[in-house]
Amino acid sequence: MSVFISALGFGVVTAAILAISAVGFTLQFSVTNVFNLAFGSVMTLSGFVAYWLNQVGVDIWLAMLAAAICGGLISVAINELLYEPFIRHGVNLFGMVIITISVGLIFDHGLQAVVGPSFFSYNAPAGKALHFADFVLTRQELAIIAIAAALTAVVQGALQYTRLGKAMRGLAVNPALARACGVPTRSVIALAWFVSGALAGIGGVALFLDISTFTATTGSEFLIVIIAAAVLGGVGSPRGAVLGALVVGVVTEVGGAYWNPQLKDVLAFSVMIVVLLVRPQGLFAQLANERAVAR
Amino acid sequence: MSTRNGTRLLTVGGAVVAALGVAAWGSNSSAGSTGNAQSKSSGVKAAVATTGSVEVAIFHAFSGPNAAYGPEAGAGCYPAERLINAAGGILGHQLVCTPVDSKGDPADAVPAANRMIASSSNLVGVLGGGSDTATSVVPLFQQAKIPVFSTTGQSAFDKTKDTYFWRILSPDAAQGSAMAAAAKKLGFKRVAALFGNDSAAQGSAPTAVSGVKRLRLKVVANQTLAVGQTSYRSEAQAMSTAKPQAIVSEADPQTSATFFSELSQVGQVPKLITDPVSQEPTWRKAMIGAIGKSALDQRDYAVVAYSPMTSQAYKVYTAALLASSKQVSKPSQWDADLYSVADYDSVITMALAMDAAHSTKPGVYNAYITKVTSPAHGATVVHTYAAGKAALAKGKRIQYVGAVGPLAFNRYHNAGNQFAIEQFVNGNWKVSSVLSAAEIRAASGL
Amino acid sequence: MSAGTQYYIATILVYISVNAIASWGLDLQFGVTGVLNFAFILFQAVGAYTAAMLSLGPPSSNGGFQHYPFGVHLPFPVPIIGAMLVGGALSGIVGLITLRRLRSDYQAMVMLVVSVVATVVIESVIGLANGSAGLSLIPNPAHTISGVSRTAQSWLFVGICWLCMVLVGVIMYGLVYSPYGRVLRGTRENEAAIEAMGRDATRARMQVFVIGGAFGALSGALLAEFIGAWAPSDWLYPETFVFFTAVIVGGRGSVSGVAIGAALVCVGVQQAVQYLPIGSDPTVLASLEWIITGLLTMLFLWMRPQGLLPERRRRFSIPELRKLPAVGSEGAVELDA
Amino acid sequence: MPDVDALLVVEEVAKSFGGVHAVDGASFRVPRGSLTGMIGPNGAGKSTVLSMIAGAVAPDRGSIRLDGQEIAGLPSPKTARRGVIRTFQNASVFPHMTVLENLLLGVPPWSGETVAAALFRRHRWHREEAQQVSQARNLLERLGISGMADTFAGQLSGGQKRLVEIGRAMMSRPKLLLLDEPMAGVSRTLAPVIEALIADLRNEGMTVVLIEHELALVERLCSPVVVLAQGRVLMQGEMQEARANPEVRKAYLVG
Repeated sequence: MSVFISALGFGVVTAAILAISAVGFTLQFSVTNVFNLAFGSVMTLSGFVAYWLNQVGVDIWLAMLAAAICGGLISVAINELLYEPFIRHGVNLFGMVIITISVGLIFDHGLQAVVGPSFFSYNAPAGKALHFADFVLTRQELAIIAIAAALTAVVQGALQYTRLGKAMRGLAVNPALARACGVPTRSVIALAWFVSGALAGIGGVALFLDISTFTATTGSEFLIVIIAAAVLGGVGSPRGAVLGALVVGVVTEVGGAYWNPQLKDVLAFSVMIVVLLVRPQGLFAQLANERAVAR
Repeated sequence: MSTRNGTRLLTVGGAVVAALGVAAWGSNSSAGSTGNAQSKSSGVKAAVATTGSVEVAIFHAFSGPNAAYGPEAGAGCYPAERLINAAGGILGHQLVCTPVDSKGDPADAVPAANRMIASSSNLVGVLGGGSDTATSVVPLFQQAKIPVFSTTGQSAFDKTKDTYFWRILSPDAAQGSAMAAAAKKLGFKRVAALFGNDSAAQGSAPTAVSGVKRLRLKVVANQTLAVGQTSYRSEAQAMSTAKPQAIVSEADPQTSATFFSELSQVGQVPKLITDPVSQEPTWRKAMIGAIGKSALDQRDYAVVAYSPMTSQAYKVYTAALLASSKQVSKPSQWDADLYSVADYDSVITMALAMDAAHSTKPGVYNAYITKVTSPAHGATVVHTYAAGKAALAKGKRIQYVGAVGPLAFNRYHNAGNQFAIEQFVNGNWKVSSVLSAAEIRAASGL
Repeated sequence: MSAGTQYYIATILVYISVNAIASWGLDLQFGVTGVLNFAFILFQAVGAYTAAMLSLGPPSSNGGFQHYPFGVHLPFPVPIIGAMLVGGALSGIVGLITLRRLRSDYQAMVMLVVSVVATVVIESVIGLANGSAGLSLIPNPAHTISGVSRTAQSWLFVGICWLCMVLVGVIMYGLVYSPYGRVLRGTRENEAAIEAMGRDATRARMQVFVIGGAFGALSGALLAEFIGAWAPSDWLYPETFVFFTAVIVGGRGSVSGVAIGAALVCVGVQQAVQYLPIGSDPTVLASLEWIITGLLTMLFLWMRPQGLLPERRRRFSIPELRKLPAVGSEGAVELDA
Repeated sequence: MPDVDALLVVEEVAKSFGGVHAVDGASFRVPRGSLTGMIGPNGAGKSTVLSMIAGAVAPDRGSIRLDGQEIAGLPSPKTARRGVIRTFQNASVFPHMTVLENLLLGVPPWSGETVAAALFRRHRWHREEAQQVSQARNLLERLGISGMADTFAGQLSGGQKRLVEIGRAMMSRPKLLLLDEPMAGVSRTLAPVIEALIADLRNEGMTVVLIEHELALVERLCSPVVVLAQGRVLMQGEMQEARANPEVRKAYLVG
């Protein structure tokens, strides 16, 4: 039992990091319909901004805030300077997926050319481990869980209850109608990119704190797991992304505790594929349902 | 094709060239700004090397997951280059070290090796082929008749028939046995094994585990880590529950750091019995980030090739290394790195063999490598290139005893080494005890 | 010409043919039929491993330093044919799981995940294919021919590769420039419409999945036999993207274009970067390769989305009709959208 | 009208999407050789009925019989092979293929479309294809767009695309042709051309089902008409009867 409980605790930590990032990924996708595979690079880049600040003595949580702003700005810039022009140029959705991969590669390797292929870590002690029955978590991990819970609640609440959130949802379901109803499309889309990038920034710093060392490609490597969580929940549904993150996080850690830990990611990915086969739209997808992405 | 199409093609072609140009410019400025370009002095490739120079290639991964291999070998090659040229070069030729990126995978390494062989007419030797690529590239150097000094630990080369293959350090299997012997010698009863699933770590894992069992110590946990995962919490929890006194371990920097940072969160990090990887600066940097410097230095026992780091050859090497800051970024980080030291000895050995053979032709001097390293009656023992060159000039037979110690190549061109347990004390690695051949035999059963 | 130069040229030629074969496999799936197969590199890997095990001796041979389930030491060309069969079959299984039920964007993501999963499994389960150390000492069929020089053997292997390339090229021409190819392109262009005309789009995708997978496996088999080793670091998932770039640069759906694209992108960029006069930090060069690959993709999608040699427009000439004056169509004056 | 020779018999078909009954037990018959109009207010379920007949949407219940054979629930390609060919509300062509190739894809699936035939029986399908190409050219001539045979279909105007789409359907010599608002997105100059084409098809004896908004057009072309409202068939009969029917008037006013 104790193995299960502690694994569950670890699963929640992983899920928290996943949830922050997966909500960012899926929110932006639902509003703009761009499957942004450069998301992991935004995480890395913001994570490095936090690293540089941390190096000159800025507290890591403050650096995380800076990373959020930075991630948001990078994200908006990518959209305005690259994606939007390409969409206007008539590149279809498949083409856009390939463009986002290109952007991710350029970012990752550009960064690598600057920082080298070396390892980096934040200067931030994890704090003493706290024991709650069989749960063992550090202060840092508790903080990450709290941040994740707060952020996902805020995003969900904003989508549900604010005018801007409603405009965003409207844009996600039916762009033409939303535009006709006077939704300021351009600024809402820009906001979606900003929020998505900010979440990428926070998720990136949280990830790097958690794994303690990182390189110029760590974010992109983690992206696959984020996508698994988002797809599992039903791409386009922030609530689904949280649920997907929980499933992936808990399945990997609990599965790893009882089965071959080397294959725990395989377990999570298999769950994702099986769920998709049974429920092709994902676990939790009202928004996604409405817009099957075809050519 | 119509003219119009032709023009379009030209436009696109021009654009591609422009893109390449932009990219080149971008990378140029970035390389300049970081200031850690590998070697400004050695120029690009053989094409730029001065006529009359001979070239030793550093054929290792400079990118990808094993990107530390390249700079590590460079830290051996450049000091050797400096000392050899300071002694007037080899038979009047200057020696040049040239980095070539193998990228750490066979499919990229093979064309890179072939391009290197084809494009440099004065290539006389190769440092390279780590565990990631040795089996695919060593045959190419064999065909090209170019001596290759490899740091691979694969047992595939234990009884190789490749006459141009040379290996100074013991294979991974011996390393594993030595780690088991160290656990016994240090008096641990409850031992855990923790190895990455990468090729380098998997070379020593089986013999380490079997050695611990053979020495009748209790294996309380035997874990293999899938490298590059974002967390190993479950594994760390299981390790903590098993309560080992010591963990026998080899894994890459990132994997080790992630695991041990998580282990330190759930419980105590026990003593560590590690391999030469733990003397690499990248590993130390990552692990210090994970569990802190003092914790690491208190716990870590590195089982490495026994080299009297107080020896004359070693002192000459470190002095040359520290003077090579132009080619080697932060040279002091490598001064105890066993692979760097072995690569230094490799280059000096090649140079002395050329002198002994009176030829820089790889096909000729290869046969002289054993002649300048093996102990022989009446041979002058030398510890530096300059001394060896002088002795050879006087027509004497020499035995080069390098920074790693004597290089006793067997008929399979494997030298093998003694092992020692080292600890990091006051900013330096110190030998705490030497493992005897009998102790290692007890672990390996051979 | 020195032996070294000959080996180098032979290597380049082998890599061109191998990459052309692989890029054609992806082109059939992505360029012609419109399937985003982000797991393509996996099928090259499957072919390489299969060919390796079919041509290696039993695991205990060579001192037993590597682990794999079996080695049967079959003569050329059995390992290559076996690789194609296994690659095609596995491709079919993956296709069955993903193509039938999933939305096209989910398909792409699931493929990406499948590629990652495969790498993790191969690295973790050492007994499958010797973990991350990979398989080595894979015999090169040309080296078994005695009585000729090593250079001659190299050229012989180049010949084998180019023969395979020509065969695959002929098959590609046959498939793409035929009524069958028309159905594939229809599937790419408009799935609902092609199904309304009585063609089964899912079946078409399945077929190209199997055929493309077999081509990918063939390329892997040849590559593994040439380099004598095959490891997970050879087929990390971003490598698939290089083939996508080759197809986009060459011209989606264009058989000759994609061959040119493969030569330029998969071989040319890598080689060219090594000769760039920009200092010699190899890490920067490796990064540069990826940056150029990414830039090329974006550049082409922006400036020339149809690629260097665009997909050929099929014209059906009828001699008598050519003489008729062009019929001015009333539609030409139409103003609607 | 139980006595007429019905090519298509639709009985009690129903389909709901997420709890909304798009079609709720519709029954009607399409007499052989007729041009049956299908009208009804927006959201009446006309396109859903058409999609069910064409196999693109599987009905929740009910039966669809073509020549006495059940086709309900057959997937789209199989339905098409039985001779039921449809067009789409948005003219649906293969944009990066030439007009001629678009027409060639109208030919029912034939021997040249298998992997084996593509590779090994080139001679045979070359000959067959030549015949089909000449048929397609004749058809283009008739449609008045023969000059555009080698143009990419994606470059055509909306009306021309519609011509190509109908032409593609004609190439297949369907038993039953389903036209979903063929006038949508067509300019005023081309509308009469398409109307004349549809009239010709009827006169040649093809069985056609036509969904159309403009009642005047339906009146000129169709007999009988089927009136749908809220997923049910209000009536089937002649257009005059429909105009006189109070229920139909009410439905249109409500709609």
